[in-house]
Amino acid sequence: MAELTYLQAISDGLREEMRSDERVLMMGEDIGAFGGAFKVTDGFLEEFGSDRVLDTPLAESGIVGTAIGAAVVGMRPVCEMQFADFISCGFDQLVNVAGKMHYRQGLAVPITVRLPSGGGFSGGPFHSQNPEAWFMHAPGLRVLAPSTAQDAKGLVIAAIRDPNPVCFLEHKHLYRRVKGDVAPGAWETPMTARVARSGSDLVVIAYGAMVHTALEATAELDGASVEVLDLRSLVPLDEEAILDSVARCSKVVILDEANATCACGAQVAALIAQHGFEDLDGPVTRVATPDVPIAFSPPLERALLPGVEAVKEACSELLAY
Amino acid sequence: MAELTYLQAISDGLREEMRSDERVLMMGEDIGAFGGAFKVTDGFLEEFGSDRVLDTPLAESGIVGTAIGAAVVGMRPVCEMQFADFISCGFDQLVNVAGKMHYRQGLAVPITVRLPSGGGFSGGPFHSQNPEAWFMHAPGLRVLAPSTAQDAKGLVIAAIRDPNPVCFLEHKHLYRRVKGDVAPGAWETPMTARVARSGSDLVVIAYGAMVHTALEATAELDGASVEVLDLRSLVPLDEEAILDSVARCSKVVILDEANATCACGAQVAALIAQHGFEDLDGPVTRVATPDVPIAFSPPLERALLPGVEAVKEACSELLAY
Amino acid sequence: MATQLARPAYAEDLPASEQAASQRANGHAPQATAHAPEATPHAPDATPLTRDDRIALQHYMLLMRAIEERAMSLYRQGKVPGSFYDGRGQEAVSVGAAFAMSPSDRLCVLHRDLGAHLVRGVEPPRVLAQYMGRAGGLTAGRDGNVHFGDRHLGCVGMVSMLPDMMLVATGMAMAFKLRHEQRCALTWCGDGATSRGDFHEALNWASVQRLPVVFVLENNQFAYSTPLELQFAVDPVERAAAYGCAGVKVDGNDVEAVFEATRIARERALDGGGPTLIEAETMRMHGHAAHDDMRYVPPALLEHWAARDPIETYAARLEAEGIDAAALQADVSELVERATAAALEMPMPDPSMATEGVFCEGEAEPLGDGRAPWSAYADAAAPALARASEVA
Amino acid sequence: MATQLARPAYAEDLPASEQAASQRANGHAPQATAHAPEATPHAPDATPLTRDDRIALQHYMLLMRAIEERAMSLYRQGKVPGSFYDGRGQEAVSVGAAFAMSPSDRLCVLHRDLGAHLVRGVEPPRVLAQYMGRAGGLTAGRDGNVHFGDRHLGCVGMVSMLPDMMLVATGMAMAFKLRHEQRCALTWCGDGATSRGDFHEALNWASVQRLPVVFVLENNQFAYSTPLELQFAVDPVERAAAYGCAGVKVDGNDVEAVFEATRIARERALDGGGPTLIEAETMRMHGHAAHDDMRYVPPALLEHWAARDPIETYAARLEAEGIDAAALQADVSELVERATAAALEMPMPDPSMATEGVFCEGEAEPLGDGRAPWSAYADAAAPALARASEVA
Ligand SMILES: Cc1ncc(C[n+]2csc(CCOP(=O)(O)OP(=O)(O)O)c2C)c(N)n1
Ligand SMILES: Cc1ncc(C[n+]2csc(CCOP(=O)(O)OP(=O)(O)O)c2C)c(N)n1
Ligand SMILES: [Mg+2]
Ligand SMILES: [Mg+2]
Repeated sequence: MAELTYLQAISDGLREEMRSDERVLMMGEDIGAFGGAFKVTDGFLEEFGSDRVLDTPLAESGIVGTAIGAAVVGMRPVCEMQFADFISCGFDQLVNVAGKMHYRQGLAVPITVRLPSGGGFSGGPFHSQNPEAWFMHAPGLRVLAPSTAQDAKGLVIAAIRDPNPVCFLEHKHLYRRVKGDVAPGAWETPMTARVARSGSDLVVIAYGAMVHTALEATAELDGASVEVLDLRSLVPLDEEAILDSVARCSKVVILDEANATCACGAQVAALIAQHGFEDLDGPVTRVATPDVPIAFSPPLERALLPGVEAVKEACSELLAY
Repeated sequence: MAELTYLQAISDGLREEMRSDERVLMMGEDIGAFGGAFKVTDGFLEEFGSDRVLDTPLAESGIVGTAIGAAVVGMRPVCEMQFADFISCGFDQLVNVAGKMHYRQGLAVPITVRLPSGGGFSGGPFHSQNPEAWFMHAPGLRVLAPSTAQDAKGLVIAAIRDPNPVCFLEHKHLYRRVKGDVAPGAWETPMTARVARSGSDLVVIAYGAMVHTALEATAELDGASVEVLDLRSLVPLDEEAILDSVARCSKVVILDEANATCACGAQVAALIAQHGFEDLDGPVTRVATPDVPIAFSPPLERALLPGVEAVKEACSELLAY
Repeated sequence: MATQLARPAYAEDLPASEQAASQRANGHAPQATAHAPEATPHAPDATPLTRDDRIALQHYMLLMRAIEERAMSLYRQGKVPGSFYDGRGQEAVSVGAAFAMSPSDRLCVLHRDLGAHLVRGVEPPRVLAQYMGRAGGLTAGRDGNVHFGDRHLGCVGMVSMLPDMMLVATGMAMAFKLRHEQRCALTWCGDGATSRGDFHEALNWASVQRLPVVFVLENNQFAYSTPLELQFAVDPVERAAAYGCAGVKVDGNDVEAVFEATRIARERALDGGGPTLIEAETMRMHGHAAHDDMRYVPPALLEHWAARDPIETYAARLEAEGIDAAALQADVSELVERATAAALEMPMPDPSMATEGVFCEGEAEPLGDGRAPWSAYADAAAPALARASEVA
Repeated sequence: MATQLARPAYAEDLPASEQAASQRANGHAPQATAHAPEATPHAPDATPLTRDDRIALQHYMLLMRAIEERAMSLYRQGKVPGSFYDGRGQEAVSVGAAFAMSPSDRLCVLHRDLGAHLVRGVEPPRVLAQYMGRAGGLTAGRDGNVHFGDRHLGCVGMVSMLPDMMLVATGMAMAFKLRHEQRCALTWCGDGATSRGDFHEALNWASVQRLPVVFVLENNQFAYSTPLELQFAVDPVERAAAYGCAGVKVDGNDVEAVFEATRIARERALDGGGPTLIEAETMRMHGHAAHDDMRYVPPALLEHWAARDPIETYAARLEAEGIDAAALQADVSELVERATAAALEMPMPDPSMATEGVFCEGEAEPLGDGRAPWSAYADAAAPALARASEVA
């Protein structure tokens, strides 16, 4: 076991797969010579060569589209968007070509699209987005969003091995802030939810960076026993785990860093309101970023992103319900 | 009052605005000489000339991007996507340039993007989509989705006059199937919900083509008094009207033609589960298209899209709860 | 230093054809003569077409037209849901280009290119079933019209968004190059589709990386109702050079000219010479789709092109060589009648299948090889045909 | 028949400058001499730059560099959140191009083009406040770095997605042409950004419709770490002709060469000659952003370009003409110190403003005119300056 940052864990997972499976290749802007904007693929060019670590032109549709082509003839491309935000420029290839291929013609598209996402460091409106709900709403795409170093490694390996297109959301704000013991070798984390802390009075459901916000906010909360459920995988969504937590806790707060409307949290809330209705002892409470672009200046950004205080407040209020 | 189809009503609204406001122009593929794939702008080229009715190259990013440019220097462009599905090719310009412009620099982007959407006529996976949730999840975009001829006219006029980017979802399956008395002249429909039928035992919340499915399914339902709420506007979402219906009816079925996950219906359900919780006498029930591309062949397509029977069943079950 | 990909370990997981290709690239003897033309990828420069090849070219063009005509009448009878798109007048472009491709090449086939599917070995009844949304169609009713590709025959079905497949073909070529395989990708693209960003991203990318890919620009004078002059100010084939891509223009109504241009482009691709943009000038002789009466097309333009019908002109050429073109037509008519009867007997899909298969749940199944009827590939044709018949 | 747009009714709703432009286009006398250069849009062909113009060019280049240097030190002190991007070495491209534009022209300014903002009249304290995310910055803390544009000065702030603004500029030009206004749109674009589809869609569209737009391709040898040869196989200026667009290449480190190329391109645009792609060859002398140590750049390349520093070479030229370049530098240093002090006094934004203004709730406010310091626009400068000072 080595202690790795979330970022190192992703690199480690990618490297394992590059070493063990020559079908795997990396593509993206500045991922080779520079090692990637965040240095996730640092050293890859040296180890694996420019055939398998491709510095591409600045063209996101090109990256996703050519990855699809390579995938259907037997490769396992891993594409990096320099920031998740730029997937808007490759959106069509992702949702229409990759997402619908298997349903339409039984042809699998084993690509992984790495999406450095999320805010919290003054990235501004174009370097802070959490686009996962767009993918969740597009049939045929898997969507993963780890919160820990361990899961980041295990899920990136699972993503590469999955025969389907996978959107892998790696939260930039966790890259160097989060560390953990990570097992060596190649292994997969299942695409299911994980109880990050078990409890019985209330459950906070979150994923990505918000798991840490949830844990911090509820570490001590009026002596209540608060469960934190880390979704890890958004598609498939572990409905059973969600409903199970709700059944045990009866109160639920759903936390989203994405803009609130039609976010993942909305889907989770809708699921609970329909299938967990009888277990509920209070309103299905959401905490999320309002429908506003993510501002650059720290006081504005802090006002937008869900923080520890907001989560505490929501939990306290619901506990008191 | 003239009886117009939904399609004629849209044409009528567009024509009124073209006549009364020379800032308004039409752009899109085949909208001029051909009058548009659905003939919505038939005769416009003859009446308004090729300066204001632009047959564009086949380039959706170009259509949206140049419309933005024209809008910020004083025009009011109305862009037609030949099918709503093709917005994926202009997605970046829409969500990043248009949607965030006013927040970032106080510059309004009065464009209307017309999106012939929806299935029901064997359009297959690329001519049947309901992409509205993608827009709802992108801050700064208004999203309208009329269900009647009257509202189609009034909302298209409201869209053009609104200083913000508006996604106008016109349901293709309503174009010629739905008719109604439409007042002449230029007038706006407010961006609020409309009670399509009032009732007290249960409310079905829908928009677009699904309003008609809701009305048909609940016309006679075990003698129950079923309200149908037609959202009309998805952004802004008329939360007050939704919560009001729920307060009065206590039971709610939310109907979506879009793929279920993270759809508009998920947002409405989440809203109710949080803010209408105390009024609920049963689970917040959703009926939607499963997360599957819309199949071409009639029996498959029928199996996917929510039909009258499915709505009836959901309502009956909830009424019996 | 960089890992050498001299003998990729993953080659074991590839289907037979992809293995063979990899092995050839690595100096292993090809299995028997299954891919002989690729072992000697340079076909003779002069008159590479035999008499039988010529018959085959005409056969596929006739078959495309006959199927589309039959489908149009099925459409009018209400048996084809949605709309119906055909490629009348463009038969030479799809047949000529596909005819130059080897079994292990990969094709992304466009909406006016039924001929290419037929060349690759798709059975006519399945095409008609596809149009009618039947269970036996190539997408089992999930997609319609020519939005299909038979993955068992090395084809990837197009998406509607044009020209997205240019990037997919570019990506295939990227894999071929990376694996040092002697294979080529090909796709078609319309004149209208040249205006979209993906056209640019594909041409630029393929040129920068000198990828073995061929783009056939099917210039049929219109994009729906939009004429060329509203689409571009300069013929897009002129752009090829500015990307660093070979560019050639051919008579798209001359099936041998299209074949020859494609054959040369493919050789260039396999030789490491990078991509080629072939512009085939032709005419869409029908409306954009069945509902379109084409009143925006000047009648004189239609007349001009009608006189250059690719099938009729080729028939005259064949007749001059002593081939009975009328007999070919008769064979095809009969074949299509049988195919129609077979298709009409196929059931509609079972509604319970509607939600199946969104995700791949098991192992990813690879693309298979297509048929390659050109005589230069003669030995390769047999296994591909066999595989084609496995499909149904 | 088509409605004639001889005197657009909507002109009444336009701001003064847009009205004036419309009126001119329709034969109405311009208001006083407010836009004299546009009434006579053809500036003299020979030596259009006066001694004062040359001083101004150097002033703006020096100002850009000084502000960016100061900002970099503020960044190191932790006063600039996020990262910091500058345009060192590229001052001539942004200043030279912007200097050719008239008040009523419209600009979409890119991330290495601070000089263009300064030419248009943006006040230095607001720029520094922008970098630091202060309330007094041009976006009031909503966006950072050079992601801004002062709409009161005829500028639209870029989005990060490159080169999206090329389409926005094309759309502006579309409106100018439609309204028969003698105005031009201009935007910059990087060498890396040429690979994206929007580059293609913009050039094609502008060429088909012969729009009055100028694209300045800022070829600074790198896109982040990516060198030109991984971006394109052929210099993208070669593509201009294949779109039907004028294409010229200039020394991007020669501010007068950039100015002159832009001036000519603008004239062409106003004359109905359509768009121009100007490639300005230059070098990004700093890393992509503050965190980038540029170890991927060959030192010899940096040395080559360091010897051609746009400011130093221009200073030598000015000195030869008897202009005291050192004094200009001193003025600028002082100006920037004052600006920094002013910016540092500005408060951070009020968190309660974070959710305000996502939608425009009232009437859409039009873009205002920018400053145009070139002497040929002398009479036009006054109102623009006045408007600029209204902004704060
Ligand atoms: C991105 C995109 N936008 C719009 C359409 C709708 N559409 C279908 S075919 C067509 C015209 C295509 O013209 P062209 O590329 O010349 O091909 P052709 O049909 O003439 O073979 C259009 C606009 C589309 N398929 N894809
Ligand atoms: C569509 C898009 N993808 C990725 C990025 C991330 N990115 C920011 S700047 C940059 C390099 C841009 O290079 P170039 O266009 O040459 O402009 P330069 O920075 O050299 O002026 C990249 C890749 C982006 N801004 N936009
Ligand atoms: Mg065409
Ligand atoms: Mg650059």
